[in-house]
Amino acid sequence: MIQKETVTVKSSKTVALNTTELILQNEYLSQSANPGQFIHVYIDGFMLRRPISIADVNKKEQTITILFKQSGKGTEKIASYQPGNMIDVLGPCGNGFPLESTDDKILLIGGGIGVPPLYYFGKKMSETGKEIISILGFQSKKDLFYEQEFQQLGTTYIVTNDGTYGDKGFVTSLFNKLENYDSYYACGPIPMLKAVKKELPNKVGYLSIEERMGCGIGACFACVIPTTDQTGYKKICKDGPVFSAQEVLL
Amino acid sequence: MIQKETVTVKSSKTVALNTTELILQNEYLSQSANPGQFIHVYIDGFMLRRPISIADVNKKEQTITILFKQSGKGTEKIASYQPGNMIDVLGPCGNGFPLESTDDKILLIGGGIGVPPLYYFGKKMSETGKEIISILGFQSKKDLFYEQEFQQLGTTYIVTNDGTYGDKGFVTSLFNKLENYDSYYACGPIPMLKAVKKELPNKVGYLSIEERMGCGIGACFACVIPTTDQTGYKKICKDGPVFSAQEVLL
Amino acid sequence: MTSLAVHLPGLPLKNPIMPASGCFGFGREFSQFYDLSKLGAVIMKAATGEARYGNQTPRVAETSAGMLNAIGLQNPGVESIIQTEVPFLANYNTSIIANIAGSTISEYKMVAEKFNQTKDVHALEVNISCPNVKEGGIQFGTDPVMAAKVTEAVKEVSNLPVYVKLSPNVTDITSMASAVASAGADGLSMVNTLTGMKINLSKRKPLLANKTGGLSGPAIKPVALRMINEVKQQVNLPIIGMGGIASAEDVLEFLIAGADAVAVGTANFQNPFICSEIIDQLPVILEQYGYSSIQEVIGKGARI
Amino acid sequence: MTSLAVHLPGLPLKNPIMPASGCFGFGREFSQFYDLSKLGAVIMKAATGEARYGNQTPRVAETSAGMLNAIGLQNPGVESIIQTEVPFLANYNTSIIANIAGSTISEYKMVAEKFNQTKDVHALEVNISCPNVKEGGIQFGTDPVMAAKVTEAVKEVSNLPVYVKLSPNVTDITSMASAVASAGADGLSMVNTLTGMKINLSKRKPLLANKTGGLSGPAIKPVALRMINEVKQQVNLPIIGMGGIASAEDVLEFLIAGADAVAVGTANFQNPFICSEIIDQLPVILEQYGYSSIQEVIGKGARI
Ligand SMILES: Cc1cc2nc3c(=O)[nH]c(=O)nc-3n(C[C@H](O)[C@H](O)[C@H](O)COP(=O)(O)OP(=O)(O)OC[C@H]3O[C@@H](n4cnc5c(N)ncnc54)[C@H](O)[C@@H]3O)c2cc1C
Ligand SMILES: Cc1cc2nc3c(=O)[nH]c(=O)nc-3n(C[C@H](O)[C@H](O)[C@H](O)COP(=O)(O)OP(=O)(O)OC[C@H]3O[C@@H](n4cnc5c(N)ncnc54)[C@H](O)[C@@H]3O)c2cc1C
Ligand SMILES: Cc1cc2nc3c(=O)[nH]c(=O)nc-3n(C[C@H](O)[C@H](O)[C@H](O)COP(=O)(O)O)c2cc1C
Ligand SMILES: Cc1cc2nc3c(=O)[nH]c(=O)nc-3n(C[C@H](O)[C@H](O)[C@H](O)COP(=O)(O)O)c2cc1C
Ligand code: FES
Ligand code: FES
Repeated sequence: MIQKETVTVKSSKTVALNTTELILQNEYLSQSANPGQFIHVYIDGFMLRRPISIADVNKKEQTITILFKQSGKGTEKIASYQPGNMIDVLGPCGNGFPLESTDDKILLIGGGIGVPPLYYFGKKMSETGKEIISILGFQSKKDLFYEQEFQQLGTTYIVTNDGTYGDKGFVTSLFNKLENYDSYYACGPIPMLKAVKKELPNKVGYLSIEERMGCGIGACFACVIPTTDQTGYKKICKDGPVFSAQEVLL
Repeated sequence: MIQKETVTVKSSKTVALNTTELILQNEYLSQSANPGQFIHVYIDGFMLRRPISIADVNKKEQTITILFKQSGKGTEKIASYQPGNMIDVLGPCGNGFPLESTDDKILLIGGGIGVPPLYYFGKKMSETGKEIISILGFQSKKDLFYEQEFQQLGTTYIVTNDGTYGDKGFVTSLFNKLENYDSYYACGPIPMLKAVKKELPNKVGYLSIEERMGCGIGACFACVIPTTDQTGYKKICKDGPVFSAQEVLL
Repeated sequence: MTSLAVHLPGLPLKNPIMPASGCFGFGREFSQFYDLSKLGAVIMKAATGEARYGNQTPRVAETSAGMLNAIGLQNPGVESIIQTEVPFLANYNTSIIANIAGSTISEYKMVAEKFNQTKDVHALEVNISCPNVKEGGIQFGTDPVMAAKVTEAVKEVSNLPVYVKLSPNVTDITSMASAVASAGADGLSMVNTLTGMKINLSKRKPLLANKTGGLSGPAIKPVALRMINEVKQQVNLPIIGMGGIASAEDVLEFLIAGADAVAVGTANFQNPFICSEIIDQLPVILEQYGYSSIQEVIGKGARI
Repeated sequence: MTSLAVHLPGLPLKNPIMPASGCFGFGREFSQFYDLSKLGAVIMKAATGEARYGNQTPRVAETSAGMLNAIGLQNPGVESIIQTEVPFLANYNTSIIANIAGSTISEYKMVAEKFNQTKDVHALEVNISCPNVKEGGIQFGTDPVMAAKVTEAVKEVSNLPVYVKLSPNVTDITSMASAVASAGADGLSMVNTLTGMKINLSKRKPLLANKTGGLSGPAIKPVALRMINEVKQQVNLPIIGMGGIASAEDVLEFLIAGADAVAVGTANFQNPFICSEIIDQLPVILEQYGYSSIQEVIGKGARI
C-alpha cells in the first residue's frame, strides 16, 4: 500500500557523471518495497513530484537506495541533499517486476539511468538461485555505474555508445552473443525498449516504462500507455511501470 | 551606491516573540550604510525581495544587524537561516535619517518592528554628543526588545498597548511628559506616524515610512507617497524611507 | 467546534471542500489515504457518452507554481462510471457531483440524463471549458450563446442542481456567467484551466503531444479570484471556486472573494492528504481571522 | 562568438533582449548596475499626454511565481519624458522604444506624434492593454475594432515602427492580432499582464487599493507562449515576446514558440542584473541546444 512517508538521507554519493546514489532511511518502505517499484519524491518549490525507482533495499538496516541522473532542476536539487535531510515521498508506487517466475536463467537489459531498478530485481532473483546475465548500456565510460554490483550477480556485459568502455554499440548489439536464457527484463529509454522488443519477439520479456506523471498513484490519467488488451490502455504509475512486453504498444 | 551583495549570517538570535536579530557579515554594506537605510532581501522561492531596515552597523567587524518580525512566509524563512548561510541582498537602499542636524536633544519614537532603524541612528547621534530620549511602544511585554540598548543611549520610556510592561498606552500618551527636545525621529505603523505628526505639529520631525515594494530601487513606481511639494509624490524606496514630516501626506 | 456546513441550492454540504474534477479520479486511489466521508463532496472525473482514450502522451508538464495538462477527457464512458464508480463512491457519506462533457449538445444531454437516473449523484457540473479536446469543450465555454444552449439542454433532462463550469479563457467572464444564469444554471464552477504551452528545448517543439494544455495550480489563483469576484458582483448564483487552492488560507481568500464552496485540484498531486488537511485547518484559520462561523465569510464577495 | 543580432522591421537590434515597459523605469536606476549599451533596446515606462499620479497604494502584491501590480500608469507625461528621460537614455548605444498610453484615441495620437518628432526614439510600443486604469488601456485591448482604431491613429502620425502591445485577457488573441495587423501595425508585443486579485485576509478585502492588478512573472509564461504561438501561425508580424522570462532558457522557449525578440519585466525586480546576465548566457544556451546562430531559432514558430 502506498503511504506518505518521510525518509532521511543516510548517505549521498556521486557514482558517475551527474549521477547520484542516495541511501534513505525509512522503515515502512524498506519492509514493503518490491523490485521495480518507485517512490514519488516531493521537492520543495516544485509543483509535481518526481518518480524515482527503488534501486536497492536493505531490510535489516531499514534503508532503500535510489540512483538518479541530474537531468533538470528537480533532480539537481535532490542531488544537493545532505545526510540528515528529510524528504517527503509517496511509496512504494506501482507494480514491479514479476517475482514468481520459474525460469532458471534470466537476462537483465539496462540502458543508462534505466539500470537502477534492475539491480534490486537481479539481487532478489539471484537469492532464489537463478542465473543472471546482465547487459548494461551507457553513453560513455563516464556515465557507467554499478558494474561491480552487477558482476556479483553474474556475467555482466557493458556497452557504451562511444566505445569508451566495454563494447561499442547498443545493448541490442550483444543479443547474438547470448544463448538460452529464459526471459528478459529491460529498463531504459523508449527507443531502447522498442529495439529490445523488436529483436526478441519470441522471448518472454518485461519492460519498465517511463512517462511524465501528474499524481503517480493512478488518479489523473497522465501516464497512460496503449495496450493490446480490451481496455486499450494501462496507467504506468499504477498498473506499471513494469509491463509484459506483449501487453503494451510502444 | 546600491550594490548586489552576498551577506553571510554570523549569528541569529530570537530577541522577542517571533522577532529575530540577524548579524550579517559584509564589507561593502558595513562601510557604506547610513542609519535609516534598508537592504532588499532576496529569499529563494519568492517573487519579490523583502525590505528590512539596517538596525546597527559594526564597521570594524564588518557586520550589519537586522531585526525583524515573522509576519509572513518570507520573514519566517529568513528567521530559519543559520550561521554560515548566505543571503543575496541589494543595499544600502534609500535615504536614511538626516545626520547633519545641529540639535542638542532629540526624541526617538519607535513602534513595534519600527524600532530597529532608530537604534543605529540613535547610536550615531549619541556619538556626536547629542542627548537622546526614546519612546518605544510595543503590543505587549513579549514583543519588547532592545530596551537596554536604547537605555545606553539615554532616557528610554517603554509603553505597551496592554500595559504588561512600562506604561499602558500608545507612544503619543507620553508626549506631555517630555520637554524641550529639538526634533523627533519616528518609525512605526502608519496610524502611529499619523498620530505623532498630528500631536507634534510644531516640531521638526522625520518619519520612516513603509510601503509594499516592487523593485526597491526607484524604478517601478510601486511605493509612492503623496507630497506637499510640486512634483506631488516621492518614491519611498529611493527618496525615503525617511521623509520630513512636513513633506509627506500620510 | 465551528460548523463548516454550507448550503448550496439543492446541495447541502457538510463542509465547503471538495476535490476538483480530474484531479481525484473517481476517488479510489485517494480512499487509501483517508476516509472520503470527510469531504464536503467529490467531483468525479469528466464523463462522456462513450469511453475515450484521450490525447497522446506526454500529457502533463510542470510550470512555475503550476502545471499544464492535456489529458483530453479520458474516461470509461458514462455507463461504466454509473456501474462501477458511482456505487464505489456511494459507500461514503459525501455528496457526489458528476462532471459531464461532450462533443455535441446531444452528448451532454445524454450524459446528463443518465446521471439523472442514478439515485446516488447529487449534482451535475457541466464542463464547457475543457481546453484539451478538438470538439466541444472550450468552444461551448467561450461563446455565451453556445454556453446557454448546453445549459438549457442539460436542465431540460435533469432534476439535479446544475453547476456550469466556466473557462477563464474569455474576455468577459460575466457575460458567460449571465448567459448560463439566464439559461437556468443553478450555480457556477469557476474556473477551469487557462490554456498554455511549454517548449521542450531539446526537441524544439511543444512539450505536450497536444501542443497546448490547461494551466492549473497556484499560478492561476489570482485570475480565479478576480473572475469570481467580478461575477459575484453581477450574477446572483452560488459559485464553487477553484484554481490553485492549496491551503485553508487559500480557501478563505476564495470565500471572501465570492465563492460559496471550493474545489481543490492540482494540490492533490503534491499532497494526497490536502483536502483532509484543509478540512482540519479551516476552523483554526477561521478563528485566527476572527470569524465565528463559515456563514459569516460567505456571500459578501459582491461588496468587498 | 555567436552573433545575437536580430532584424526587426525598422528596428535592428544588437541582441533580442530588452527590459519590458514599466519594469525598468527610464533606465536610470539600472544604469548604476551595468552599462545599458549592452541591451538590445530599452522599452520605457508608459507615457501619457499629461503627468499622472496613478492609483492609491498598495500597488503591488506578491503571488505564487508572480506579482500583481496596479501602478495605474504613473508617469511624468510625454513632454517631461522627452526632455529629461530620452536624452539620458540616448547616452547609451541602445535602441529606445517608447511605450505610449492614453484615455482616448486622440491622447494616444498626441503622445505618438511627440515621440515621432524626437530623433532618439526608435520605435513605439502602443499599450492597449493596461488593466489598471479606468479609461482607455484595456478597453482598447479587448475589442478588435477599438484596437484597430488606435493603431491606425498612431500610424497616421508616426514614421517610427509601431508595435502594438496585446492584452492576454481575451477569448481570441488572433483576432486582436489580425485586427491591428490590418490596421497597419509593424509588429506586436505580447503579452501584457493577466488581470488578477489577491485578498488581504486580515482586512477581509482585496490587498491592492485598486482591487485588481496585472499578473506578471513566471506564473503567466505558459499563457504567453501559447498566445505567441497561436498568433504566429496566423498573423505575419514580428513579435516581441514577454511574460515571465527570467533566464536564457526562457528566452529560447519564446523564440522557438514564435517571438522575434523578447522583453524581460518582473525578473528585473528580483535580480537587477538579469537582462545583462541573460545576454551573457544566451550564446552558451544556444550552443548547448545545438544552434549555431540566433537566426536559426527565430521565425519557425508557426511550424512547431
Ligand atoms: C517510474 C519511473 C521511474 C524512474 N526512475 C528513475 C531513476 O531511478 N533514476 C533516474 O535518474 N530517473 C528516473 N526516472 C526519471 C525521473 O523521474 C526524471 O529524470 C525526473 O523526474 C526529472 O526531473 P527534473 O526536475 O530533474 O527534470 P525536469 O525536466 O526539470 O522536470 C520537469 C518535469 O518533467 C518530469 N520529467 C522529466 N523527465 C522525466 C522522465 N524521464 N520521466 C518522467 N518524468 C520526467 C519531471 O518529473 C517534472 O514533472 C524515472 C521515471 C519514472 C516514470
Ligand atoms: C523600508 C522598509 C523597512 C522595513 N524594515 C523592517 C524591519 O527592520 N523589520 C521588520 O520586521 N520589518 C521591516 N519592514 C517590513 C517588512 O518588509 C515586511 O514585514 C516583510 O516584507 C513581510 O514579508 P513576509 O514575506 O514575511 O510577509 P508576506 O505578507 O507574506 O509578504 C508578501 C509581500 O508583501 C510585502 N509586505 C508585507 N508586509 C509588508 C510591510 N509591512 N512593508 C512592506 N512590504 C510588506 C512583502 O515584502 C512581500 O512582497 C520594512 C519595510 C519597509 C518598506
Ligand atoms: C490533470 C487534470 C485533469 C483535469 N480534468 C478535468 C475534467 O475532467 N473536467 C473538468 O471540469 N476539469 C478538469 N480539470 C480542471 C480542474 O478541475 C480545475 O478546474 C483546475 O485544475 C483548476 O484548479 P486547481 O488549480 O486547483 O487544479 C483538470 C485539471 C487537471 C490538472
Ligand atoms: C510594475 C509593472 C509595471 C508595468 N507597467 C507597464 C507599462 O507602463 N506599460 C506596459 O505596456 N506594460 C507595463 N507592464 C507590463 C510589462 O511590460 C510586461 O508586459 C508584463 O509584466 C509581463 O512580463 P513579465 O512577466 O516579464 O513581467 C508593467 C508590469 C509591471 C510588473
Ligand atoms: S500519473 Fe496520474 S494516473 Fe499515472
Ligand atoms: S519599489 Fe519600485 S519604485 Fe519603490
